[in-house]
Amino acid sequence: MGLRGWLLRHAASRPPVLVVAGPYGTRLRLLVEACGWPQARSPAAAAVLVSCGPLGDRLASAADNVWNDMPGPRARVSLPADATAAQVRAALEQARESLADETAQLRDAAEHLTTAWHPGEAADPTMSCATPSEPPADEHEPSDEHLGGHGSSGGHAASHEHPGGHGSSGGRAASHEHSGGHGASHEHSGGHGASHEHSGGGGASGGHEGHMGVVGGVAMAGRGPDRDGLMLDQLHVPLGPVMADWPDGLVVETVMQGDVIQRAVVVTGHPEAGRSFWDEPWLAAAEGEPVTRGAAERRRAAAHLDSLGRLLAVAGWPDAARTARHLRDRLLQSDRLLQGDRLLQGDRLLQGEDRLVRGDEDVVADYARFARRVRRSRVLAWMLRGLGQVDRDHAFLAGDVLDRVHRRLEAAGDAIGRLQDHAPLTVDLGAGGEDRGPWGDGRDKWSRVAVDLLPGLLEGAELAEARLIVASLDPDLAQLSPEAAHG
Amino acid sequence: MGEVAGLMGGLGVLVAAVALSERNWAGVARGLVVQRRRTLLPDLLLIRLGVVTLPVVAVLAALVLPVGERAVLDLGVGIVWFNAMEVGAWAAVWLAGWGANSVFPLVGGYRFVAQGLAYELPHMFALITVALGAGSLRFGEVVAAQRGLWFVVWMPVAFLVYVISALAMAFWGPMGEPGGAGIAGGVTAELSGPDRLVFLAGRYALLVVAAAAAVPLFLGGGAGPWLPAWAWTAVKTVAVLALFAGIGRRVPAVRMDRFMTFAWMVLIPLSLLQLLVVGIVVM
Amino acid sequence: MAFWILAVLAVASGIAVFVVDSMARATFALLASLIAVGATFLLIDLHYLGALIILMMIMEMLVMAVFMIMFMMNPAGLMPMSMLHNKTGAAVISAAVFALLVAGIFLTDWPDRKGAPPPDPTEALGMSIMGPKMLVMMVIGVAILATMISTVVLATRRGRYDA
Amino acid sequence: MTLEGFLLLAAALFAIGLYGALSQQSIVMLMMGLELMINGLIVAGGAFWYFVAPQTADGQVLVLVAVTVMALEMAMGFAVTTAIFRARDVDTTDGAEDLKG
Repeated sequence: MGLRGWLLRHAASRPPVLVVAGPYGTRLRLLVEACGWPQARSPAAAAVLVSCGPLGDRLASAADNVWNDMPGPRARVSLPADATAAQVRAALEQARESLADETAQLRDAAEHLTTAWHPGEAADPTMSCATPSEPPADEHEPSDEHLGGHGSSGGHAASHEHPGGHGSSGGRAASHEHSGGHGASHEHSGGHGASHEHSGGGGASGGHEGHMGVVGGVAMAGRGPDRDGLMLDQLHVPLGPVMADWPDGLVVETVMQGDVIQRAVVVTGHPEAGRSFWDEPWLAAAEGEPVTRGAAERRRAAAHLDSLGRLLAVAGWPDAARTARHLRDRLLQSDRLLQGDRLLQGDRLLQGEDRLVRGDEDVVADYARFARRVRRSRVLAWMLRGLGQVDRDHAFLAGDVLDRVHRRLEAAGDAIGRLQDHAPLTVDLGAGGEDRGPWGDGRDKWSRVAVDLLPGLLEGAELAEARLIVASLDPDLAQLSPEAAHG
Repeated sequence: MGEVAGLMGGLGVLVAAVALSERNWAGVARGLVVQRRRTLLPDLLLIRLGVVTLPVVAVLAALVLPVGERAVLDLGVGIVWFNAMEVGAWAAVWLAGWGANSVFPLVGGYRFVAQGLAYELPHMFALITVALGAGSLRFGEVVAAQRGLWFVVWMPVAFLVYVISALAMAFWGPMGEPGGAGIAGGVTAELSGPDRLVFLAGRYALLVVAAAAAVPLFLGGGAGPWLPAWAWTAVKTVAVLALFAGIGRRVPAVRMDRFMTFAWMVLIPLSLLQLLVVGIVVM
Repeated sequence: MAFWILAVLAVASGIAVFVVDSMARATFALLASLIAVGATFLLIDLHYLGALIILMMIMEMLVMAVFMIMFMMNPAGLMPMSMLHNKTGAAVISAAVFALLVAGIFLTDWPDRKGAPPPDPTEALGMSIMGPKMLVMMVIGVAILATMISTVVLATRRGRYDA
Repeated sequence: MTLEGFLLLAAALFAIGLYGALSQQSIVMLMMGLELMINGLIVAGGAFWYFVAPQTADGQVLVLVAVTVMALEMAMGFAVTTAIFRARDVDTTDGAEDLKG
């Protein structure tokens, strides 16, 4: 007994954390990451599951699945949407204590055991379940509008299109209305007309009847032609929403062969309205609050560093990713909204952030060193060049993954250079799009463009390439919310 | 017997040091207390087999390495033995990846096999170059052949290839894609508790063994002034590990779809050229 | 003693190849059988060939595992299946062959051992394939080249390169 | 450790491989049978070298050739499988029976 308790205490000293954040959980995710606990890569490796704010049905059930997948000792933390930095730290501390608490963990283990999975209960059509991004089992049920529509009609008829995105009739007003009304529905982009073959449903199984079927409630994989023209097994693998280094709340349903993605459908949409954390200064300024340019630039630089951190982590350069995130955290340290002060002190949030913050000069120098290091990496350039080519009309997203990395590095550098700008921020939200920030109407927003581009870019990409492409676009799903669409 | 204990002790200390340098003590403790977790319809037998095989092949590969004067198992074909055991990691990683019946570990397992096909041929050529230079497959004689000049000096390409393949066989650092962040930890994604601990320990052991093998192969073995041979072996092994760590910090992960071309178009011709040069010199 | 343990292991896992219902297990049972044979070679001074067999077979079986998953339905053996035809015929034939071979083994008067193994069998092997058995080496080389070309031709889709 | 022991092992492996090669439908499984048969030959080759004629390297050369043949057999086998699979979408010998004659 004594030994187990002792080991538990030591195991709890640096527990790996898996963060579940929806589009509006960005602020809380940043606070959790700033605590510096190691990030778990999969449920099996995680000790603490942190839900950031209210999750919505879909994300919540995904989180529950991940929780069921986590081996004990384990702890779960649900952060309220308005938690302050101090509260987040306290909640994590509590989780650590509970991890070291022998009796609590034994009780949890006993309960966990009784609710274990038994063959025949679940009927998930993917052959390989229990991926770290554990799909909610209901994702493939007919109740799901998107897949239901595809499965039954095999076409576009039943699915919700984004009118603007497909160039169909209806002007801006109609498009607004539509996306407002259906912001919660699953929108998908790209003009694919292929139907979803649900495995076992028997689309393409000629010659193998004897081997197909259902095992323990799990259908065998279906098949389809691969890129060399061979009929090979296909897997339906959802990427996200609970996955390390992945855009908050994004789900991409994929059909994969081996590790090559054949079809990808982006599932976005969130019932609750909210504001993008990264757009906050501009939205506040548009509402007439006094905001300085410096405060907005600080947020912009941090946003780019957040995206770069994800990309570098996915690119297998943990050291550089850590630097990017550390710089981001240092920038945001003086961001009082992040720390939760707004909620304590009323609404005078974004004022006065331009005051000289101790350490900002260091950030400038450290950022320059970081940017130089990333730009100079030959291996990184070798690995990223030519991936995810986007044509030139999408200014900020144009080029390949490497171009986007360089553009982000430049944008973050410029923003960091303007931290001391005391001029008040004036915003014209209707104006043309920029790299970050809420400009443009719903159709022009860079996140919308990125989400629309994704399926086309992901088709034919290997999983590793797909992760890099997604990380290089890094759409902010909160921008797609109904409220954001109306500006 | 004393040699076995010494080798295992040294290996254990180094593996522990490498693991802890990544601030993994909490991870070790977790490995001892965390429950095992099961995926849907896993092949438990194969998972366990893969998990156990990894540290076993690392130790078997270490047997032929001379610690100080001589090796525990002084095989006449030590280099081939080392190569065979290190290829055993392919089987181990693939088994662990396949057995979980889950997408990301499976992709990780595949990636490791692809990685193996990319690195193994240049790796073999590098080893053959060393054997040719020494005129023997026995590690002891390879060390003896370096009395005058270390092989790293006149076989730089072979050494470079060896370093790349050492990182690749332990799927660590830039060659760590089979267990990469992009696929949620790849082959390790579904491992938990003692399985994870043993598997990761095996991986670190393989990294340490690969570093230790570079010492007799390229760095003159235990040769050096003042200190005894075993101490020099240890010092050089740590130096190679430090080199690995430096590479791990500076270089992002290498994807096989690009590296495969590089390996076959650049590394193999270069290592053949090196082989030719060494062959001419020896003649 | 070590030999008999390895022999039993080799035969048992050889049988397992056709008994287990999972392709992955079958592949690795075959690998176990091959490795056991490689290990018996270590017992009779054939260190080089023993290590070589282990090395080659692991790589071969891994490649086989990849192909097996590519082409086989149900590779994990989740579905009970039988993939046999003329099972009894095959069993009778192979049993007869085995009986014949065993009879031959014990009835033949094997010649006595001539001389002792050289101190370094590996060197003997190398000297012989570079000397008197050079022709074998050349034939093997040509066979490998021919295999490489024909596999590429067979495996690629027609019409990708020609026309 | 006698010559008879080794030959017994060789015969057993050969017979098991033969059974597999004759009874299996799947081409991949059939190849496994062939591999086992060659495995038996390898054992016999090594045993003859050690117990009968260790002075000359003939037995060793035989083993080396057999190992190479195994690799080549597998490469060819997979190429043929891929070709058949591409053309007919089958991977069993029964499925490709119309190739006869």
